[in-house]
Amino acid sequence: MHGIYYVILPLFAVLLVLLTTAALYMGVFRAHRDGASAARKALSGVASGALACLAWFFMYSHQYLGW
Amino acid sequence: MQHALRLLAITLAVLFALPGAGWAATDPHGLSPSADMTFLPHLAGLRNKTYKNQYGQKKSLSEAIVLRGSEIKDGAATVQPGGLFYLSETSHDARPLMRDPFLVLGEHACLVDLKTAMREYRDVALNKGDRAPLGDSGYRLWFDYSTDHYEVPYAEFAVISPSGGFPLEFPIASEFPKREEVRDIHLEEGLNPQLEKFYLDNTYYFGASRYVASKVGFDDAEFSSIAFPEITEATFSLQRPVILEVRQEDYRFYLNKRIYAFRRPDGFLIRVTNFTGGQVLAEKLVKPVTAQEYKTRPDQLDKYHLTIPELDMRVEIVMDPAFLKDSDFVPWSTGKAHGYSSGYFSFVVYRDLVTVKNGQPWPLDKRYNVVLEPNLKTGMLQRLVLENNEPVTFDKDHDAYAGPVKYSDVWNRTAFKVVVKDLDGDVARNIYVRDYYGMRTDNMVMWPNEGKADIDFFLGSSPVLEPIIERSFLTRLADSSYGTVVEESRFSSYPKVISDASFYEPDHTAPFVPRLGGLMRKVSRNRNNERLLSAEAVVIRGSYVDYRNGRIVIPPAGLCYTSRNARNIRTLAGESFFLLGRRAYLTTFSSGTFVRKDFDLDFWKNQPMGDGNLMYWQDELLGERNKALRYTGETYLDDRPVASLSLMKYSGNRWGAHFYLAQGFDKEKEAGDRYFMPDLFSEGATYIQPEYIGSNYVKIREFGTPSLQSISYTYNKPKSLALGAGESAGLGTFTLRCDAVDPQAGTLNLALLDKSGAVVGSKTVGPLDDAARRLLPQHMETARRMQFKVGAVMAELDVKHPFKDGKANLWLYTGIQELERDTPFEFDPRFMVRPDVCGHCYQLNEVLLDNPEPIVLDREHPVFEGPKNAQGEPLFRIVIDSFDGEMVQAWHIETGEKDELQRTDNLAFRPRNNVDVLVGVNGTIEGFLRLSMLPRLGFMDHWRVGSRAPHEKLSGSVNTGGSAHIRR
Amino acid sequence: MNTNSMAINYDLNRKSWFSSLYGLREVLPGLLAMFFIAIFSNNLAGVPNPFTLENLFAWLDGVIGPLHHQSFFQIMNSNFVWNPLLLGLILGNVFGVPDCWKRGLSYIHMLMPLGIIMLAPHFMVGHAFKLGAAPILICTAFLFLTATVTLWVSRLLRLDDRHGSIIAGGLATGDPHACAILMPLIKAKGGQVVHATACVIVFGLIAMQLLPVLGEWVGIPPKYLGLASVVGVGNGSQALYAAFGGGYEAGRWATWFDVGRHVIMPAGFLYVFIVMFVRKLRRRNDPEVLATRGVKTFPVWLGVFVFLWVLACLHVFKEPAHHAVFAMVKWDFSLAAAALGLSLSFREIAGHGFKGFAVTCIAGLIRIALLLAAILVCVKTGLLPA
Amino acid sequence: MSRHPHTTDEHGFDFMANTGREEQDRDCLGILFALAVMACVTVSQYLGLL
Repeated sequence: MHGIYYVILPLFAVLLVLLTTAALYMGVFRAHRDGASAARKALSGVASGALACLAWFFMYSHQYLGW
Repeated sequence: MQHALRLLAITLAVLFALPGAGWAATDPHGLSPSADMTFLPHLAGLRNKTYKNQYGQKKSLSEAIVLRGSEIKDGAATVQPGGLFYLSETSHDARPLMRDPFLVLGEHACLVDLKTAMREYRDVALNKGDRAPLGDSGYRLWFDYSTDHYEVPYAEFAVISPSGGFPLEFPIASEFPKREEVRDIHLEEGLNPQLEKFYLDNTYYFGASRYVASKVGFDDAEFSSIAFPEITEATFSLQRPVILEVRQEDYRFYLNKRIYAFRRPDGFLIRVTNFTGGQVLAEKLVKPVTAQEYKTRPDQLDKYHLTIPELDMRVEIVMDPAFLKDSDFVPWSTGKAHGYSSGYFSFVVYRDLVTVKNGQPWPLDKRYNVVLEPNLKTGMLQRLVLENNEPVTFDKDHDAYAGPVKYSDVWNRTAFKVVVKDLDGDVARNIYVRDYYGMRTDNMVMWPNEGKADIDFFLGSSPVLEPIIERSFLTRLADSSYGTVVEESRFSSYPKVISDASFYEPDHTAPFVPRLGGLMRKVSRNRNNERLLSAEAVVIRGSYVDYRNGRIVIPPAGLCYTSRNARNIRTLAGESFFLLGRRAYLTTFSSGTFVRKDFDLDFWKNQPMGDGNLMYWQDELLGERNKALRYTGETYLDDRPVASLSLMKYSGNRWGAHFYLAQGFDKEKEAGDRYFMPDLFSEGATYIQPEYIGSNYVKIREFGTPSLQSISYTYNKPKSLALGAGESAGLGTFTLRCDAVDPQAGTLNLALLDKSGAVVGSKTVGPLDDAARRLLPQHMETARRMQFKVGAVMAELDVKHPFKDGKANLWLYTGIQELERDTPFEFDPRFMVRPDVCGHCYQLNEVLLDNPEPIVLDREHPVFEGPKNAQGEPLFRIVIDSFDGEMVQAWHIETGEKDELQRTDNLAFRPRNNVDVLVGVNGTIEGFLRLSMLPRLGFMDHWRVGSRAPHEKLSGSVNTGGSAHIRR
Repeated sequence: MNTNSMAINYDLNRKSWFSSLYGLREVLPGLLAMFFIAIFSNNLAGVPNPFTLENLFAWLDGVIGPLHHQSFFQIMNSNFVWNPLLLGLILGNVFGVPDCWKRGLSYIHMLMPLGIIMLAPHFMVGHAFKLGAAPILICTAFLFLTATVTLWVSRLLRLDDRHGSIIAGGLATGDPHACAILMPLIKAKGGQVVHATACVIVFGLIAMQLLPVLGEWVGIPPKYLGLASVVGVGNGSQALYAAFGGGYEAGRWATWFDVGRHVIMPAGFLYVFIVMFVRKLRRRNDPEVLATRGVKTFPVWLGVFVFLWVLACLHVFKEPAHHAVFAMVKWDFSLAAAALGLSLSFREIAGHGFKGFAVTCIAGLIRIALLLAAILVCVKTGLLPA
Repeated sequence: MSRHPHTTDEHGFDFMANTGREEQDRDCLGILFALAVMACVTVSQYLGLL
């Protein structure tokens, strides 16, 4: 592992979390619809973000810690 | 051709196995599987991992399944009790109070408790080659080989555990000056004359073990005592412990219980109660655990824990290291944990406790017995073995045998299943093992059409394989049934570049070519009719692809020609070796003792790059290009540092075993020390008197080791001649005249006359009396007295049968040439001469020729010629056939000329980023192969089936593939 | 609205090239679908997800045990194209494809040329030189021969020429990837591509059993049985299966000769495309001629691919960059194959019938016969040194 | 062509249809991205970042 990987891998982790957040936000909470209330949108955003972080936390720690 | 080679390999393997043929039906403990057993490095259910303990110390864990001593007869295969076993091993050891990780049938467990004792066997006698059982313990004592100094015997032994593993072979003798006498040596710094005494003790101390020899002969030996540790009981916790911060004078909830801690002057009173605190379940005064090792002593251990078996809990109190730094509980690890940042105490509560007893059945499966093997140095657990306690038979109706039942979080199930199918008369054609994931190995019969005459195998990459196959690994690696094994190397933007390859070993993935026409390997006999195996080899080390400039570079000392005999090469016995394909006879040698005083030796922990990439500036050189001393490993025995030092030869091999040194132990039992290690090292003529042994460096008061300055040799076979007083004979262009012979005094007077009759030189050869015989043949001064050398000719007294009928028996040498250390080779000044010495005895050990300047190979210069002989013919040529600037795609080495050109297979059959290679077999090559045995054997299987090797090398504790990680 | 009016709509709203990316809101659902199918199919660089189809297959491989030392799903050609395609196919057929995904899924048309261009550094012709002249010649000759024979047989059996071309590409290069690569060039339908891939794989299964037997029967030495497997079976693990069927020696040499087949793969699909393109130009008004129908001029991106292939052969892309680019190719094809899998129904694939398979078998068998004959002649005449 | 259930959405947009100006734009973008990625990777390598 050299140079550029130290930049790419964290960026990639951010991308994975964002994509998962988006998928949960739209696919599970369905908060992207126009009809959804602002509160619902905000709560769903936080919840999906948290879930995405949790999921990838376990994936990454499985990978790097070898649980 | 392929079949012939295969047959040859099998025959060799069988021959190798012959001494053990009688063992098949006997107790298999401490014995190896058959020499042709199958080794497969990988099965998913066998884990190979590195975990850390609570102090951040890394432990490499590995598992294996082994079957040994099997027999096939009339369509049925039988395995004796102890023949089929599962083995889990940790690097170094696992001890209580450390949360040391351990694998138990695939589960990550912690060792929490041990009960230990000592075993002693008195008056053990055995013959050379024997593996004598020590009582019914399953241990064996192995007499490997014997040799001599001044014709007095010394020998190598090993104590073999039931699994077949042993930590090292130790040299021992009964008739030489003892270790302590080294203290009387006082030499000047620099080159000194040869030591007359040869130091080798009759007692070998190895931490908790002690072996005392009473008589060591050439063919038999007796030990008055063999003492080593034993583990009677071990307790594992199959879960991660629960960690709760201690609240003084208060409690913490642990599930449905409370754990109280009350401060007392000498620890904490721990009280475990029910949920409400109304009922006291257990109570004990417990001292906090820290890293001091004496706490694991049997008389101390009990003070550090509260164990309640009926509640399945064990409570310890630890002082937290700084934020559990370096533990498996946090992903980042930045330093070595030993410091504690604060006084926080935590309960460590272990649950899912399993206690197993040595020699007793495994709790989940009565068909298997538990064997607990200690580290013979520390007495702590190194291996857990589960072996069958009843004979196992495979036949038409029983083609599978289940392994022990494993503990599991999901369901306790069989850990593996050995399947033997297609038993056909005296061979099996299909053997495989299925693990608890349901995944199976490839067929372990490599040539199913021919079948296999036993069902022995070793499955898994455990370092214990190395001692187990000690006697057959060379045959295995030299097996050419699959062609020349070439491991692909990965391209690297940052290739390992070194400016000088002295003291380096070749890349661990360097291809090994056991045979190449033109490189000699032959047996000869000396005057005493002893068998001598002489062999030549070629080694390339430290080479790399300089991809920025599109070239291949072999650094100085990178291209080595080496010639060696199976033991050191002695004068006065007409011993010969090969030099560039021709037999050369050793005539004289000049060597001395190189001494260094008052120097510091850094531990290799301090690696400047921080990436495990060792820099060799921590080597301490002992004489110019003679030997290098390294501090390669450090352990503690009851918190006293034990240094393991390595003496490296110029070729990159280690001389002998590690030297273990520690200070301050008392060998008297009354002192209460569990361990003893000597604070002096002596083996033959190499000795160390340390001033201070620390965990970080060793300060050495005096170190001495032999150094060889030059040798002389001749290609002409010496002639024998009996010469009486007044007689003369031709010697080259001269005339040799004998003036007087005195058999009583053991002397004779010789004179050398040239053509004109003028005396060119004269000498009184001898005296060959008892005093001289006590120092022959190794002592240089004494040996020289038996020789009369003038220029290129020499006459030598036959020291075995010096006089007969008033005549002296002489050996005449002509055409003598000199090889002086660090001078250009006579016939090819592109190469330098580096004769290497035996560290025991000052004799010639190895002749090396290497390049003082880097060798560059590229598109314009794809060929390099090796060292040339007197006729100007190179011994071999390095030929790069295809190189794309980054990876070598095809290259080979060839010998001979047009009509009889011999060439190796393509040594980059899979692309490689270096041209390191091992060609031929001699001691040097064997040493290199031994260092990379496990990854090499592991890769052979990938090669066999055409698969790619895994990206990450297995983390066996001995060899991990990259040579930088290996302790040498 | 039909597709034509959609195209007009696009032209009306178009501002620049980037208009084909649409808006983020429109494409995000489809992109997410492709992304998740991709990361649950393959172990992709930078994604630590252990729950992938690839890993599931690896476990099943362990349970089944090696067949001639090769794992079952490798023989079945499970790879970074096939896995997401399979997963997409299953998802699309079981749950259907929501309309909101479809804008995003259309990125497949951008990803295909992108991936193909990035494949270029993978084919370093120079790496084959180590094999020597005769094996290179055999690999090259049989590449073009197989493609020609397949096209000819498919015309004989009146197979849809798009389908025939895809089979020709896959069979000639010995790699089902080539089927997917040819898809945008030939303008083949997804069903045809998947069907052709299946044909090539299934024929590979037959050939890998047949070849060692035939090889031994005609007396080809093990070393060249390796060459015969690589050229006659192709398909990575299937070739190794065939070679190891003949013994370790043959198996080892198969890994050696494989580079010869590998580096000239682009020539295979370029050849098929050019033949079909020229044929279309000659017979502009023939309704039978469907292959490359939508391709008006020689595609620019193919030109870029050829240009980069030349650069690769001149060794511009050095070793670590080549690895990194290939990691990106895996990403790219995983995404594209996910979209392709979603676009197909099982009926569509099966609809292409048995004729395609017959074409594959006939062409493949002709190739094996000619190949064994050629190798035998070369060995006898000493062109291939023993 | 009739509406294909897997590939055509309610507005008649068929994601597997690829013709005309749209196709050219997609091809261009593909080329652009491919070249960008490869240039980036290759430059990283030459700068010693990889």
